[in-house]
Amino acid sequence: MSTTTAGAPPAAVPPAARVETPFRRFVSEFAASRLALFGLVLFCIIVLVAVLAPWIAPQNPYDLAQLDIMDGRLEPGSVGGSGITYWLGTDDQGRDMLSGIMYGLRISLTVGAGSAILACLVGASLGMLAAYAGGRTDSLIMRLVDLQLSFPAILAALMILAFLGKGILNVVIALVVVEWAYYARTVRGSALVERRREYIEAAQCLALPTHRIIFRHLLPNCLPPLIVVGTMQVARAIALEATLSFLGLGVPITEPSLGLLIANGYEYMLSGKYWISFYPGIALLVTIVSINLVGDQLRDVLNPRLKK
Amino acid sequence: MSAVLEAPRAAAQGSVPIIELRGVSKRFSNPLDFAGRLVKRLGVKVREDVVHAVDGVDLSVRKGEVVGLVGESGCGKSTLGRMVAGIMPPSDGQVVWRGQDLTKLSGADAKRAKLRTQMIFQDPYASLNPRLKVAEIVGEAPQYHGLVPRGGLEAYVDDQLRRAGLDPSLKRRYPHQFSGGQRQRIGIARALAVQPDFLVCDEAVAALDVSIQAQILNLFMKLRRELDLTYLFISHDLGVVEHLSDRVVIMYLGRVVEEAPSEEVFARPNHPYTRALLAEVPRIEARKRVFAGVQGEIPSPLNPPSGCHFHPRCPFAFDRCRAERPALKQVAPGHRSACHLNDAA
Amino acid sequence: MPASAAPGAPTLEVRNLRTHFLTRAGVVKAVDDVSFTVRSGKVLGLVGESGSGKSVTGFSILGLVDPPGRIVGGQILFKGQDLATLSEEAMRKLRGNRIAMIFQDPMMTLNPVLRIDTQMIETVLAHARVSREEARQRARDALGQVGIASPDERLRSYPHQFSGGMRQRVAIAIALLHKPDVIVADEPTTALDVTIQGQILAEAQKLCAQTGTALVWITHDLSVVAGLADDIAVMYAGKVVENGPVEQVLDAPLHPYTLGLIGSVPSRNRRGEPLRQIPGMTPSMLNLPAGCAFRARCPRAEARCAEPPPFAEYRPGRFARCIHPHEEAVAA
Amino acid sequence: MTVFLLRRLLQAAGVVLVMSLLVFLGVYAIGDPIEILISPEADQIERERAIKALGLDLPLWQQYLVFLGNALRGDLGRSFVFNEPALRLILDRMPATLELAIGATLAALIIGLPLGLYAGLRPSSPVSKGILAGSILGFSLPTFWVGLMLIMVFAVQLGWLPSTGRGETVTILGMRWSFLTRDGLAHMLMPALNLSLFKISLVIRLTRAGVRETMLMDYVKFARAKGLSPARITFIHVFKNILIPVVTVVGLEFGGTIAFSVVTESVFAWPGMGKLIIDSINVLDRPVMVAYLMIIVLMFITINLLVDITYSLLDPRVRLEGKS
Amino acid sequence: QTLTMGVGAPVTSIDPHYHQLSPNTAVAHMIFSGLTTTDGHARVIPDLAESWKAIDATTWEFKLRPGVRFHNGSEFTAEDVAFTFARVPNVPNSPSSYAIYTRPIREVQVVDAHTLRLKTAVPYPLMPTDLASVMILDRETHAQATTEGFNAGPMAVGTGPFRMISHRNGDRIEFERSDNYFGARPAWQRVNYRMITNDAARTAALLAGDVEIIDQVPTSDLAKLRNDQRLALSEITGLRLIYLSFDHSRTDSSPFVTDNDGKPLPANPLKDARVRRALSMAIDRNAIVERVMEGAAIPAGQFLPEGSFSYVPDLTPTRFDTEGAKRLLAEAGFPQGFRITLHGPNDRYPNDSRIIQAIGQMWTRAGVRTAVEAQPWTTFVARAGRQDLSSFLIGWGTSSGEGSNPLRNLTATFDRDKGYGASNRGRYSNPEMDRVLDQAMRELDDAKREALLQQATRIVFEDVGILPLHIQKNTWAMRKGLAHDPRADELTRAHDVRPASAAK
Ligand SMILES: Nc1ncnc2c1ncn2[C@@H]1O[C@H](COP(=O)(O)OP(=O)(O)OP(=O)(O)O)[C@@H](O)[C@H]1O
Ligand SMILES: Nc1ncnc2c1ncn2[C@@H]1O[C@H](COP(=O)(O)OP(=O)(O)OP(=O)(O)O)[C@@H](O)[C@H]1O
Ligand SMILES: [Mg+2]
Ligand SMILES: [Mg+2]
Repeated sequence: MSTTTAGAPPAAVPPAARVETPFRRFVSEFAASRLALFGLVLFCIIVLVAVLAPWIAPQNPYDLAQLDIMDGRLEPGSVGGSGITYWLGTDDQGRDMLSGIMYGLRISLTVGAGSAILACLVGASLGMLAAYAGGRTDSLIMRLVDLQLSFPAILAALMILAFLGKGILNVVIALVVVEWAYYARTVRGSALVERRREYIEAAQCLALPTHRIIFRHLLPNCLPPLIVVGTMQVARAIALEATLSFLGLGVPITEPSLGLLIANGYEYMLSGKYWISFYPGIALLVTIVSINLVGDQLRDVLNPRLKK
Repeated sequence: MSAVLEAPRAAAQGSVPIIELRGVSKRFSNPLDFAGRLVKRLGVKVREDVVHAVDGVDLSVRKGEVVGLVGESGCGKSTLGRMVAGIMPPSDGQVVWRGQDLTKLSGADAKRAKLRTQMIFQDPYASLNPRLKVAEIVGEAPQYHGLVPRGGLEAYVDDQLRRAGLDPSLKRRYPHQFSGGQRQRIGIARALAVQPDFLVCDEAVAALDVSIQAQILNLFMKLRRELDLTYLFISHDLGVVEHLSDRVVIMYLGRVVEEAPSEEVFARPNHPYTRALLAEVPRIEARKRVFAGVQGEIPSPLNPPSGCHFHPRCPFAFDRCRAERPALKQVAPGHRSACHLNDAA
Repeated sequence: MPASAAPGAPTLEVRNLRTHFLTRAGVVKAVDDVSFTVRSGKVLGLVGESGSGKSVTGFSILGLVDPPGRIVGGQILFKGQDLATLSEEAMRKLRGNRIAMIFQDPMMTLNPVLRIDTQMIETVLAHARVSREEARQRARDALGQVGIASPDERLRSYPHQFSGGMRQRVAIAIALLHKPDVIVADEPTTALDVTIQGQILAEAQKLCAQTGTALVWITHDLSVVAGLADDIAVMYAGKVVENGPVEQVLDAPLHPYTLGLIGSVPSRNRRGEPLRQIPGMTPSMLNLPAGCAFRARCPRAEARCAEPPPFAEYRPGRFARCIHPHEEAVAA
Repeated sequence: MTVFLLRRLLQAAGVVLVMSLLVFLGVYAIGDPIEILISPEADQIERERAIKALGLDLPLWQQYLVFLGNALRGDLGRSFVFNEPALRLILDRMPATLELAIGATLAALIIGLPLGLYAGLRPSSPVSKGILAGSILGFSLPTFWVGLMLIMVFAVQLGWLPSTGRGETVTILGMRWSFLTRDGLAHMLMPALNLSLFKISLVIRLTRAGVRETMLMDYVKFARAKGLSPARITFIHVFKNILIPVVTVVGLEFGGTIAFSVVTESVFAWPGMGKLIIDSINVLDRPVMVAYLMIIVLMFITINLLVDITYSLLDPRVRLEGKS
Repeated sequence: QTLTMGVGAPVTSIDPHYHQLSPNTAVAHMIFSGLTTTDGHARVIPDLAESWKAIDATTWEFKLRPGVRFHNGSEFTAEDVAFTFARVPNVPNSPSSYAIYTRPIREVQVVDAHTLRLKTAVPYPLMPTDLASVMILDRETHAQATTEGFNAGPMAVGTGPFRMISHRNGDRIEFERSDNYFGARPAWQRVNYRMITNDAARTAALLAGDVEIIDQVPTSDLAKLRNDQRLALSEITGLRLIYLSFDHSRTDSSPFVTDNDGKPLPANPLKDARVRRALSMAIDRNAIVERVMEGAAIPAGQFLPEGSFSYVPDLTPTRFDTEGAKRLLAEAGFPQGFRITLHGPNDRYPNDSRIIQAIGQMWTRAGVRTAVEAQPWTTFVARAGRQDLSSFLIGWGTSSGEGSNPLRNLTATFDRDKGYGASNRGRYSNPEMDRVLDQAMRELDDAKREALLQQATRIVFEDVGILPLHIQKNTWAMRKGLAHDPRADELTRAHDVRPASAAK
């Protein structure tokens, strides 16, 4: 036994074929659900369609000069005055629904992602600040969060939009205002937990400066719940924007989002011109479902509690 | 073999304390908010919750010494360790590092003092940042503090890993790919990388299996010899402490109740709590013994008993114990104990 | 008193138990050929390192292995009846009644939202046709039995109002409600402080002696086993590698792993001297090498060790799974 | 408990004050009610008279102080449009919204809990996967669109249910409720279902997640080790634990439901508070808007308080004195 | 015997003098009566007054109908009229009071129980027209009446064909036939008057059979409802003109008009009548009427439809001519056109936001690159009223059915003291027109007055002071078996509905 007293030999390497990064592990766990993978693929296609809309859409539905009301409310598959075929029909302005949906996706996704990113930035910073500063700062921020969370999003957004007026930017602002609190609460929650972890103490012990501890050690470990909240909030923001547009406060009518397309077509529902709101509705549904599918799986994969 | 051991201890006798705690206390409180104060003003009984995690502790550790800190859960061992390591300021008292008050040191000096004291943590899972590679975990601080020349970091990290008994080829991996023992070695390499001379080991082996525990304990001893390190070794495992320490400090509910050289404590425990503790420790040598158990529960630090904290569980308690806090008094050379029985005798 | 001298048939006999987990990554042979016997009033200490399969063995006895785990072989003979073949309903009737279990973490074993009395009375009513009042009376008695003062008041409390030690005692009281023949205790003192551990061990000892319950005490702490158990079974990588009376195994183990384990206990070493350590790490349960799983860390290892060693009785009452067993006294 | 209540009271007062200011400013900024309210035939003199009559000629801060002073006396102003106390108008409409929201919440619990329980207990069965997929759908469908589809199918195509409006009512405690009459219930069915769609999904997911997490807990295993029947484990040990998050979230969501009924009420022409507020926004009936928002805020504070108290009743670990 | 109606606009008050709003007026017509009233084509006809005449330039005499009783049995006399006129200006908090109709009256002389003389300061030819809006209350019953009293029911006592039984604010009002009514007996014993503001919901309610008649049929549903065998429609050309208003207030650059590079223009092109005419020519009104309004409107060239008092027969809608518009623009100095933002509400008039988009398309084709911005009425109308906009769509309903009303309100020069131009949001001003209008307003002779009003109208529209688009048609849909007399003034009243078999 005396051989071992010379100090432990270098510990054996655990058998692992390739270096497993947290990212790779995450990818493989995510891919475990076929439904989620399907959602992801679907979402990617949707994003692609939205991004490429100006190149692949048959018409620019936002250019009034390209529309002709004489082509209004044509059935799917009709051929319009200028000879183009409206595969999904047209709305009351003679707007090609297919193009309208592609561009509408652009708006909806921009609004959803834009508001989610901005809200995340604002919320995460405030949440981090609350968790790290503690005391009065913390309680002030958290009271603000409570206030925001207890106030119904839809009402708050209605008020803000009534105040700011229409426009994509204003919708984004309104959504940021109603959503930041979710991020703040999430980040604060996980930061408070992570903060007490020993690796943070170790970093303090190594005399690393506070900002480095926050941004290099604390923040990355608070990200998973944030990502989950983020995806869910993108879906929520898209739905909320649609509802706001439906209630008449949202994006401008000449640049309709999916929600506004639905709202426009809503009036034609009873008269049998279903396509004006049905197809955008389906597009909206598929988008939100795909995001939620992805978010759902993220929640499972990133939730440490379900892991043993 | 024992010669290896005696040398540093001899050196330890005369030298100045590397760290000294003077009447150090730590209180955690949750101050009443406005509503609370208002209600209190109205005469309703509300109490501010104050935890006296550490209550007036004096302790000095000399260079090259291994001091074992023993006590039951929640008695304030970790808190004390954190204050020694400089990551938590004391509420009262002074932490003196090589003759300088840590709290009064200025930026650069404070940083240097902080770096010279490092901590090894209990939980090998929580003490490593899961999002950094091993090389980053070990190399971050030396690089940040400029302890290694530019370009020399790779080799430096390799050295640290090798010294902690890890294969440097593993440094591109993430913590979750290691076993508990290996992680503990990473933690040790991280601490050693900033060239400390004092290590606070907070339950550093408690989470490990016996066979792995032996490996890590051996590593500690090896490093002590090689790097002339001083240790504050916190543990609730008396066996480990007995094996490793030169001096043992026993805490109960935030206070030091006994302090003596290792052999002395195990041979002639003075404080009733120490005696109970020693009696309860299962020993592999003691076969089919009859357990008895110290009576009573460990009191809450929120609401500690008056006088001597141990009196509700002490079979020898008398009136004075309930009223007066016993002071830590010398009962033999180098052996101090806080018990009124010593006065009575 | 040697175990073989105990009168009567063993209360519980585990024979070649195999419990495997069919995970996506592969088959985890968490328990792979485990055998031991416990007699009435005796304590068997089941020791081993983390992940060696101790808990799974315990759960297998109670039929509580969750999918993807499954008992794939062997027998669990409880008073001659094979539990492994019993229906779920029949098993449920035994659980908490004839066979009880105590868990490691007292903070987690009691349902936080139910009062102690609810949790105790439901256990009584699950197996006995008695009135609620009588059930409460039994619960009260059980609490008194484990040394809890003012049981009436305590019955109306919620678990969070108890300290860890108290909760563990409540758990023991629940296990005792039907005076079971076997109690499987899965590291019940690991999470507790030394002085409180002493209290629990004292309780356990007393009860075993009084009621004649056979006790399977799972732990990784050899010192606890030394003080408490009559027999000891040492597990390594899902297998029992050594089995026998406590004194003999601890004084002169047959298996090199047992030897290494005892050697690495600090108090078995000279103060200040390096500890004897077992080199290397515990192997992953996912891809265990064929043959002796310990051979990579074994000082006695040789080519023959690549063959699976038999679990054989090398001395009377002492079994080991090693092809070159020899008693090696542990230096003090 | 006293501290807790007092703290809540203080917080509530603060919140109400801040909200009143925000709401007042916000509502003020939206537009000029005179333009909307006044008859187009009115000439300039008549306009000036109306501005004065409605107190809109005062500077904003004075208007706010007047409002605050009246509010302290329980008077939230008179509706410009109806010339009735705004508070009375809203309270008059409240039962309609309340019964809708309660109906939706009950529906969510009655439908969501069993489904979630099943999905949580058998996570890998195809039915559970179907339930989960369905819940995603419930999350994703825009309320207004579903509402219209419901009307199309059940009222117009099938003619089973009345399309819109509130049916017969019965007066209890001076308030009109429709859930006690057959006709009233028939009218309520679709809007309540529409409103509950999102909540059903929410309850399913909460329950499922809760069950899955709880089933992994040691105490469930311990309960099994005690030999309890699966039914008792599920319905006592697991259920009581998942009830805590479910009650909390559903309770907190209740406020959201009341707010979200704005959409449902306008689709189903349900004469509740939500429709009142939308109509009031359309005519800039400031007193009603402000009063509505104040009432909503108060309602939220109350709901939060009730949720906290319920929470502490359900979860013995929570003491209300506990620090926030 | 019971009629269930679904109306699109909420009734806000039962008090007939509180808030002037057409749904309120409709309900007031069912409960109360005025001295005069209007028929379906907005012509003034007798109601509580049997006849009236101007006995001198500043005195009107009204002969009241005898034997009329209020719902509660109390008798109707001239005192009640005097009482009513006294109450009208004094309704507390009224945001939009009826005082504008009684203000010209200097003095009320009760000659006898059924004769009344009204003195005015200046000749006031519109007196009988204006009084159609003032509902007469009972002096005994209503002495202490408050708006809440009306809403709650006890005060809702009038001389009209129906008594109010219950009122659920924002939801429904229930009526019962009054046996005291002096006019033709309504066909319905009970009326359930439900407010369903959402268009689709209202149509759905009719389709589902929950209501028997609805008003404000959404244009999108017209085609379907017309083809539905179970349903019948009634329709009439209304009195609401939808028009575009231009910024006349600025001579320098107007906020939403820029050159093609987006830079402000030095002068406001909208001040140039040629530009305005060009913009008018660029609009295909028939396309809007057919495609956007789905036939529920007629193209307009002036305020009122044919057959109205002061209609100008030869003032036809501007002919659609894109090329002509381009030529005119070039003539005005804009051969390349310019850029403009057209504003409009999105929740006020049928298809309002669709119309402005369609106009946007048309103007853009004529070389004026047009952006379109639709806003909720609340925000929009405030901006329009502040002269924040350059061009916007808005509407005007001439409930009185004669031309002086829009001329005074929309196109007369803004003048606080005269009370003219109150709704002239573009601040159009034409002294010539003002002069003719003043003359007309003092002319008691109907024929002469009509000629003057026609002259003023011609001036406005030849100058394109405002740009008329179309006049809406009012439509009602009902189950087969009902007949409805449609009203040009958009009011939906139960006594206009009867079983189809019953003779009028
Ligand atoms: N940040 C904190 N806030 C409030 N109380 C604290 C905090 N840290 C520690 N305490 C309290 O101080 C007391 C001492 O804690 P400490 O962690 O030092 O004990 P310990 O002896 O290390 O226990 P263990 O053996 O369980 O690690 C405990 O009662 C603990 O609850
Ligand atoms: N649900 C499961 N799925 C897959 N593998 C499992 C599962 N449960 C246990 N195992 C594996 O079975 C082996 C034995 O586990 P077990 O819990 O019995 O160990 P133990 O000896 O009780 O360890 P400890 O001392 O840590 O409690 C481990 O390797 C573990 O990874
Ligand atoms: Mg500790
Ligand atoms: Mg275990």
